[in-house]
Amino acid sequence: MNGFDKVVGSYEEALAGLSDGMTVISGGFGLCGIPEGLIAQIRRMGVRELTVVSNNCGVDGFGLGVLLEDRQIRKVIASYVGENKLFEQQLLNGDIEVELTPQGTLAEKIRAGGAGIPAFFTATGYGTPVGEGKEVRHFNGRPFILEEAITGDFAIVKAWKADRYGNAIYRHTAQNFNPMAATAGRITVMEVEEIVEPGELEPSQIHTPGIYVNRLVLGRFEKRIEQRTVRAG
Amino acid sequence: MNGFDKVVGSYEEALAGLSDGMTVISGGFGLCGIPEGLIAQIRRMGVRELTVVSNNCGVDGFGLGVLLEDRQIRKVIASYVGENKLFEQQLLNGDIEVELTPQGTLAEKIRAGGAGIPAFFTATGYGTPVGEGKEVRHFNGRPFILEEAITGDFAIVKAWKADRYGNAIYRHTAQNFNPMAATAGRITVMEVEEIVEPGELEPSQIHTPGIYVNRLVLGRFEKRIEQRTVRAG
Amino acid sequence: MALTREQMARRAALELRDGDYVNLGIGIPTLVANYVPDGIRVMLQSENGLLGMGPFPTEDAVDADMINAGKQTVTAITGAAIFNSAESFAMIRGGHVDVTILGAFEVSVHGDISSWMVPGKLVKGMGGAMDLVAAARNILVIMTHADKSGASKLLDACTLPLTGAACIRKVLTDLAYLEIADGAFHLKERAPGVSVEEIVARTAGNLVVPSDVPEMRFAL
Amino acid sequence: MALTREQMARRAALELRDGDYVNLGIGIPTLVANYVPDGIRVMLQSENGLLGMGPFPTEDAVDADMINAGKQTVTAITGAAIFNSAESFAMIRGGHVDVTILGAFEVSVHGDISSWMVPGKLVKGMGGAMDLVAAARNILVIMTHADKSGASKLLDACTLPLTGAACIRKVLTDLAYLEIADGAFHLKERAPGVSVEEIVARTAGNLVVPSDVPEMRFAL
Repeated sequence: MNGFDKVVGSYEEALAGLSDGMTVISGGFGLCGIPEGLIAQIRRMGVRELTVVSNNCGVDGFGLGVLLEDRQIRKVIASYVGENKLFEQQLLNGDIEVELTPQGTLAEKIRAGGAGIPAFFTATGYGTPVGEGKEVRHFNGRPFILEEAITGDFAIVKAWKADRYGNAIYRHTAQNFNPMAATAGRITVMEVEEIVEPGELEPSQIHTPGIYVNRLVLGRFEKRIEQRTVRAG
Repeated sequence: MNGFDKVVGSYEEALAGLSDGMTVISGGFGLCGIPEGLIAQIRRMGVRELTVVSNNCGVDGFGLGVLLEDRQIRKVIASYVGENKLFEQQLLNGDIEVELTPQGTLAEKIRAGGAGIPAFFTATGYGTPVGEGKEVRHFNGRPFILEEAITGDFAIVKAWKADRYGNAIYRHTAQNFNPMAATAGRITVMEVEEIVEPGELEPSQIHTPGIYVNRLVLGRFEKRIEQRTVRAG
Repeated sequence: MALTREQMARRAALELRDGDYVNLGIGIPTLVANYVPDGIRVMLQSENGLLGMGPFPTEDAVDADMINAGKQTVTAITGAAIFNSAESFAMIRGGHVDVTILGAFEVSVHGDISSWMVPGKLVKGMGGAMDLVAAARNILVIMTHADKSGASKLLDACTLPLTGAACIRKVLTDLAYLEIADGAFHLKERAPGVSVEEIVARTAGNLVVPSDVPEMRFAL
Repeated sequence: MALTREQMARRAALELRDGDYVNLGIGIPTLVANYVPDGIRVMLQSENGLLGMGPFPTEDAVDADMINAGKQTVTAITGAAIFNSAESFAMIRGGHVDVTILGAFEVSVHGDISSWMVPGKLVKGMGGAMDLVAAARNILVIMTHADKSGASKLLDACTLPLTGAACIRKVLTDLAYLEIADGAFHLKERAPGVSVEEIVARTAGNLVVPSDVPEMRFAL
């Protein structure tokens, strides 16, 4: 192969270099489209004092929630952290710090991090606790607050299919935060359900161009469902 | 049909309401992926004093260049305006004003306009004529300048296929500025090579969701080539 | 009589116009989708990246990769579009969603809204609520007129931390439909059988009562 | 002897590493693609939205919808990706492109570059050049050492309006390969047959000359 072949043979290789105190950006929304195997590998590695950037922090015993069990996370930047008793307990004990960020601002901060935009103005959060201490500026007579970009030492991402160059597509709403996370890691690691050969994905239909992906690993996924809601057949 | 059917029957309907002095954002790069028919309609309408936001301004007699012939454009915001003698002449005569904007900054300003981001910082243009008079701020020790969003009264966009709801896909590099332009018009008008029924486009593969599109018209395209370069077969 | 949840949803649905793109919050707002009037079609936006949300799936169609912002399994309608979270909030923040309907703890005469944080209780997060209220041009808040202890939720100033400032113009409660303008709630409709006096008594914030307050209707 | 355009392209190609994503400007930089050393693969980014640019098409494969940033008809390699202009410049601005090679009118000892505007001449625009120089971590400027009148293009300060400030670290001219650091050009290699004295004479900006300046090589 060649220098563009991003495939690595194991989760160990995929996360080599991740160490204590690093910032990890994770794709996923709730338990949908989360990099299950990479999270499990972080647990196995035992790295600690992590800052985790993710819309949510998993549930008890699944997703990012598993990193709470051995207290590997020092700080979480998220928009919503319910659904997790261990998290609540560590938060109340002061063992973990949480920086709540509006969901759209979080998505945009990660996009900005990947896109070389150090900061942007948004109306979201003005006049609320989120806006406290942030610069306010008016444009067209309306107040906006300044929000800064987020980047990570690692980004962990889950896609559906990727070719060996790391060009990837996501399935349904499992896309969510994954494409932004992929752009914002100093090292971006992607796990996928299927690795295909270059050329199998239509170039204009690629969600994440391979330039953002450093390591690609074939994963296996449980795909747990958080709220199974059905209607009568 | 229903309130989501964006199809109109003619170019006249497509651009109804466009009037003197308005700002029009156009998709396209060079002559690739330009809304040929909508531009021709603007010429037929004879509206004047337009501000045109587009990466380029066409060539003599084609693309946005045709709007120069009857002096319909007062100002152009673009990254590159070569290839056009009439433009040069009107610029030298002071008949037209040009605001040169770096290509990436232009793309981001239009995206920001559509995304409700009034302004953002970028390193592009710092220390150059583009940065003059703009606020400079340092992040991580590096200087950046503040750039403001662009929105238009109208956006004119060319896509490949769209369904009746306005969900659209672009073909090859004819994508370029079109998806951003589509988000930034108070009224966004799209012309396409083919109109399909809802459901024919795969939901996760849609480039421009229909929410951005107000009017959709079936177009015909010459697709002139600016630099025909070939290799021996 | 105070409105039932279903009546509130039914009244709220009358705010929808054919062709509206709509974001519905959890709780009563979600029910609004069940009462869209005949001849009106709306398209539901779910902020995790789905435009054209459909009903829950049948058992055999459940797909872990297909959820809504409430993390429930859902379907997509024919003609839906799916995209990433930055695009989804670009759509919201940029004002492209026509109507947002969501719940609240408190609303003030200035259009401030509190809906995410009760000091002393564990704070789970604002999710997408702050983005939605900061961006939508047309927001309808649905909530009970008073809290469980009977205290009014329509106030001169919110007592809880805000979700957004000066962004709410319309409030539907179990007692009334009100519009917010010029630092006051303007009573526009009352629930059937509910007197103006009762609404006045239960509204803590500055309330403007016109000479005629019609009873609420539930159909166009 | 001053280098030919082909020699300059050949020398520049030695800066490329296997797996590099590369943006090539028009002119000599474009030629670099023809001299990528054996065993090295690079992927070309074209800022109009193409990652994995291939050669020009054969006559029967010409497609108006498939062009590069120079507006030339091109092809895409197997494994290419195509995207919009905002994404393309997110990629560039975010520092994801490994190497940028472009031309210039002037370069200064501080790494400033002028490449887009000559006062008195009609200004056509900067295109994507300002974004590229502001963003790339690794930029190689290729230009002649002197302009047509013989005036040095390597200066203590640029005289023309800048394309970017303090962003250039490497310059290849027809006479030499130089690196920029600490407010000086550092002479690293000289073109075959060109003396250090000639380079010194033709370099207006502060130049640091080490005791040994090897002749340029054109293969690894």
